[in-house]
Amino acid sequence: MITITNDTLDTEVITDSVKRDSNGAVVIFLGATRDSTAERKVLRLEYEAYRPMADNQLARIADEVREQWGISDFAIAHRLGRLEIGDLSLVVAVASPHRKEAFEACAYAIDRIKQIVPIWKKEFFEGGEVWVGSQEDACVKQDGSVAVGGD
Amino acid sequence: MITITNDTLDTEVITDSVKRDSNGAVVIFLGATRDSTAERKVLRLEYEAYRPMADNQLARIADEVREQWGISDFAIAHRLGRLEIGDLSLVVAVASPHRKEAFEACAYAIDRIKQIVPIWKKEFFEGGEVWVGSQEDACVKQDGSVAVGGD
Amino acid sequence: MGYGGGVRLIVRVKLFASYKEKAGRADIKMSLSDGARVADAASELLRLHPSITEDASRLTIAVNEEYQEHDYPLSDNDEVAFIPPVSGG
Amino acid sequence: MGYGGGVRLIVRVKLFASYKEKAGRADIKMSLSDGARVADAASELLRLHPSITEDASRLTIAVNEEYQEHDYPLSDNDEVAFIPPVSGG
Repeated sequence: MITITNDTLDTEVITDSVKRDSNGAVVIFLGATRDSTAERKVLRLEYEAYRPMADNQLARIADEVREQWGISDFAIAHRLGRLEIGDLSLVVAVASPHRKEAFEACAYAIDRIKQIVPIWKKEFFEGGEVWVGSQEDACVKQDGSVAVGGD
Repeated sequence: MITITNDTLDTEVITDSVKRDSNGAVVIFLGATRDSTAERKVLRLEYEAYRPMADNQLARIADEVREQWGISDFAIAHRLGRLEIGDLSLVVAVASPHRKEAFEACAYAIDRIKQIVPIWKKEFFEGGEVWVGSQEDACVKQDGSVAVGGD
Repeated sequence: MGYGGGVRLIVRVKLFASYKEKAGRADIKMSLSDGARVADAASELLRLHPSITEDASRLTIAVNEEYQEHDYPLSDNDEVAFIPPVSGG
Repeated sequence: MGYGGGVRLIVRVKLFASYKEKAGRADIKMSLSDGARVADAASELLRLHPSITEDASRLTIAVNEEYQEHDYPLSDNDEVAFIPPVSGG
């Protein structure tokens, strides 16, 4: 189950999609919108994706997990659009007979999502906004107005 | 939140107990009753605990996680009694600002549960039953009747 | 300490899982000599119920709900739990 | 191949996130010389929109939704996406 959606992520549905009687272990990762980074208080986030390339890259990660751990009970759901603090942006669920493989595959998948999937996060904070991953582009206006990109 | 219970484990309630706006990562482990081990098909399980020592040992693990990772958004729930295939026996939920610590602490807690918490699992299978962890005690009756312990 | 057959202490033994099934009971009031240690309770258990295991020195034991070594001294009314290999999770 | 000003190829450039905001647009029809490679599209993008970044050689690019190196040859009508540092998760 590979999903990119503007809707709220339903952890239970995603988890149920990987459960099977032969699986003794399910490892689930929830990525949530934090209220702060190292530098500042965050008000909300916005996610944008390049589709369908992002979908294809997620499917590639599922293939890698299948090849490396023999695990096919695997799900990723990524949220797009506007997220408030506490909202889930990412759910990864991995089930396998034993827990070691499920932990490894889950951590691996998240690392890969942050490497190869064309999805971008914009943080909105008091007085500005910034596309994360390209912090040199931070556009904080001193007058407190929200920067709307551009030069 | 540390729970040992005969009731069905509610993943959502346990997960919600560790969520906070400052936590960007939640790692959840679900341990479920598998339908088979390396040797045979499993029909059901039964868990027994030495209480309140088991509760105290779980609280000790929570203390260790707090000391080692500074994480206090941590929950363990362990089921006791009769479990059918697919039922959850264990839920561990760990939340932290970043994912690395949550993954490490979750895997650590499970390892510790399997080392220091006085809880025992009995597997029931076709023709017998066995307390897991002391396989030398396996008591399989050749006539297919269920062994009820004793010598 | 000089009383005829020697002072005795009574500990409350608790058995679980495979040990409980092999012994056919969960609780034993065990009488030990004054100065007895965990190892003495373990030996006495295997004398009463030899099928539990062969080697008393390998038994894992909790006294009053804390794991203790075999040289740990017992007191009257201690709860002495014999802990089979755990298999929670 | 001998045609006056040279054969041209047209690629469909796509911009996202910070690049899109700096360029002020998401799509560009870009005309390149025949035989152009990814590096040529990158240079042309920075000529049109120098504020995107300083070093064209460090841009990450996908052609028809697959990541490609800068020496990858482009064809007419290719979709050339400029991928800012990703930050999903």
